[in-house]
Amino acid sequence: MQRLNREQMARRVAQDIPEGAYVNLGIGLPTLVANFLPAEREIFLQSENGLLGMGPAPAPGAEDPDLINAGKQPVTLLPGGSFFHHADSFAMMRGGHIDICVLGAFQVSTRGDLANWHTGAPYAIPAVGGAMDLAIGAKRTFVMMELLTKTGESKLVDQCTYPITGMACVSRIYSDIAIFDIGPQGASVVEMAEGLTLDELRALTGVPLIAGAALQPG
Amino acid sequence: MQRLNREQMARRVAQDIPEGAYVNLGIGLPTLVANFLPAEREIFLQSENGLLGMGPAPAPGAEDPDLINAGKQPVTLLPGGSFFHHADSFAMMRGGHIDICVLGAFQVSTRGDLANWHTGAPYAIPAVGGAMDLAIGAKRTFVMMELLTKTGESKLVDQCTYPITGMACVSRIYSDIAIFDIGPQGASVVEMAEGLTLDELRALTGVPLIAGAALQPG
Amino acid sequence: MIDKGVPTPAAAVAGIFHGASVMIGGFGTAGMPDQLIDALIDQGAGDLTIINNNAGNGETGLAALIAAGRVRKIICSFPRQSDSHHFDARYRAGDIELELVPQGNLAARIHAAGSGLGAIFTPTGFGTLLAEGKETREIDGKNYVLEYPIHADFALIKAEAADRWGNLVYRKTARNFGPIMAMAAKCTIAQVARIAPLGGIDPETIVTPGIFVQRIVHIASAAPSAAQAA
Amino acid sequence: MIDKGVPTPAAAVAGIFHGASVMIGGFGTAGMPDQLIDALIDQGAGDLTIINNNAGNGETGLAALIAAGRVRKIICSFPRQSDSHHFDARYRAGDIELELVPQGNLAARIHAAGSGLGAIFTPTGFGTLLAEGKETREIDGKNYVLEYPIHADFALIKAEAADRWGNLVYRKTARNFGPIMAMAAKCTIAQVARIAPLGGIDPETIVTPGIFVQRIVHIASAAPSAAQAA
Repeated sequence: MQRLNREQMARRVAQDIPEGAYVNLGIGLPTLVANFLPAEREIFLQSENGLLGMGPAPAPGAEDPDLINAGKQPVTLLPGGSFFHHADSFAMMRGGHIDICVLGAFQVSTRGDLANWHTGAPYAIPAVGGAMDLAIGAKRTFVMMELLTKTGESKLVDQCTYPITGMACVSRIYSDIAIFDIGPQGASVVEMAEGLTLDELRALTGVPLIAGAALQPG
Repeated sequence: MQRLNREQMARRVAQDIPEGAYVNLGIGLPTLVANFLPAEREIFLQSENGLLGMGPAPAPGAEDPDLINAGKQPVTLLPGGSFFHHADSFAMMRGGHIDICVLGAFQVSTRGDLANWHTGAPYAIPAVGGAMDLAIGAKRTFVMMELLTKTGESKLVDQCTYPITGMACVSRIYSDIAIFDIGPQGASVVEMAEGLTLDELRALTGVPLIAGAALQPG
Repeated sequence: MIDKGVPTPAAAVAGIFHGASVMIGGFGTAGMPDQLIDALIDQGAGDLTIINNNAGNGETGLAALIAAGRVRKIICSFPRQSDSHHFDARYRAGDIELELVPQGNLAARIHAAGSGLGAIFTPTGFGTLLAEGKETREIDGKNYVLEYPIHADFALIKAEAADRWGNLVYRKTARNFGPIMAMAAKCTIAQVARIAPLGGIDPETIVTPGIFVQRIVHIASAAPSAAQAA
Repeated sequence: MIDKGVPTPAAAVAGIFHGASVMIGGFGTAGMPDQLIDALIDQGAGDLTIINNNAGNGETGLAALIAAGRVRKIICSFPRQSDSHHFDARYRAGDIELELVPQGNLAARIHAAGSGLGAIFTPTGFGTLLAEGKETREIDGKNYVLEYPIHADFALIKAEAADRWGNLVYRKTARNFGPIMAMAAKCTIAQVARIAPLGGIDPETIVTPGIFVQRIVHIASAAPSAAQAA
């Protein structure tokens, strides 16, 4: 089985983002997607701290402490970009104006519940940021994650055991091993790593999986 | 008895508007107040169609169809004025940021209910505009009106018979015959036309009236 | 390359369907997108629900749309004006349904729709005829009425300038309902007096980011200078 | 003549009382009004309820206010950061109460306060720990949580320029919570990098009209160019 590395996962997500899409890339792994958006497509990146039309990182020395993304990293603004306040920014999100939001996850359930904000550990100081707004606001929420934990447990689960971020909000999962669509029937497999069979994937995840259209014999 | 005419009423209201106040002047009689604001006081006029720092009417020929007040008359903007959209404008009002709103009225009750939007006549097409927002939004709502109808009935009443615009929202009434404060105890008389007695005023209005502090023998 | 510009008002209003809900910007005539309304009349869609502050003035714009019999229902704050005779006649004849909304609640409900809220408790209208039958609640000693968002299929608005991404700036009090209607409609169509190059509008001054705008059409004759000369 | 300018940060924070609720602008350090916070630390008010997106970074600003033991409660979305050790220590010791609010609900609740709404139904957080015990409702097939406005006695914000009427413009993403906190506080205090003459800010570009601002103080050292050089 040929797993995708982080860059390959980001490249794969980028492929599916069409020209003209309004997209919010979450902190961490999803931020990598920006590096692989095809230069010939105009795609609008939103950052929930108040900018639309976010450009790449500035050249060293050209950082501006007043021009940062949601991860508090210095960024740039493209011509045609705009600034706005936090209520307007989250109105974009909550009001369904963002086409695609890409988020990391601890767990996703087969009905699309997302857990990515809190491990639930008793000593942890909880912090949510914009995660809950991002999870439920966009027209489509993509999750990017490695399918298995370091100890081999599936992060695609029947029922999240971590506290959830949003209910039934994930529409697609991009992982290192497979891509899943989440719908009313549960999780269906869109693509799999080369050399993997659907039964092997079922064994890895331990959840019911539907064979997606592309996997069906023609 | 020496009744005030419309200009004298407007001048009297203007006297009570302090420097630095944010003020909305309703359509009709209240609009006159702007003509009598002392030039040495900086007072901020808001118009609910999206401007703050409204100036006087433009010179003939200098009208701009995109620069109008809530009564759809051409106006000007003072240096330091600003434009904003309707939600922000009514947030100023409903959020309690306007110090004084001056409105006309069909009737005001002694507990401060205001009726100024609808005669209730069955054939009338109702129209409310911003009246209900203005009535309840400002820190203080002043009413300007002639105290009696053309047929001699008091517009200061025990209970409004016209459909109300807002409940317990009027704090002061400026009329041609007297000025009233409205408080938890009801209507108290602040000033009266020269030559009028409190008992005569009670007879004119037919409602209980308290003698205000300025009317008390020293 | 994304260019939200369309060549004509007719192209701008394409797809507005029979029975659609249509927000129309403007307060009186300031900010009223006359050329888009004219194109909508020519286009022929009827049975429309219109959301506007008023119900048309005189013979043009929204008044003409009403006169043409295309409006089934109107949601507005101030229908009755000295020259609103087309609305008046159809309303008295029972041909048009009227939902009368206090102006600030109209703005707040449109804003709530654009912001994805399910409902809001607003103090305006409490205890009045316009709150009859509505849920109310006392919160921290003050009374509120529960009001629901107003969404629309389309918004027709007028702005001063746009770039090809649909970023908008407005002119003076013609701004009024434009920015919030743009947020609340599935498809927002703006007629603009000027097309700026991308990056030609200072990003600090953009009032409506392009995410809220789907189509723009350049109407040179809508320039305020022309209106002033008229 | 109205001039909302005050000469020093100390004068700007005068009157902030023991037990006050204080909104503090900024997202991380962008838009954080450092000099106003320093002045508040010097001024001595304690038992404060602070509303901010975060809970302080490093050793300055809000972190220093927390380290000085002045904060009783914090309402924020993202307290835990790599350098939030002052908050972490006091929170673990039980010295600070935390109300954790999703960032968009934080913005919407502040905006609701400034707009005079009594409560809002928001979809964010439904079905999560952060909605436990809260009223919920299904509206048009979607689930919402009832959230209440967040008001404050004072707001400390940072802007780029002001005129003597208190009109404000901001700089890039330092805008963040400034405009809505200005609306939601009884007394809004802005530190600005530049004072413009009255009329010197284009009225079309004013982000926060002066009605929402009570005091301004000029902090030359807060200019972004200086910050960049630091």
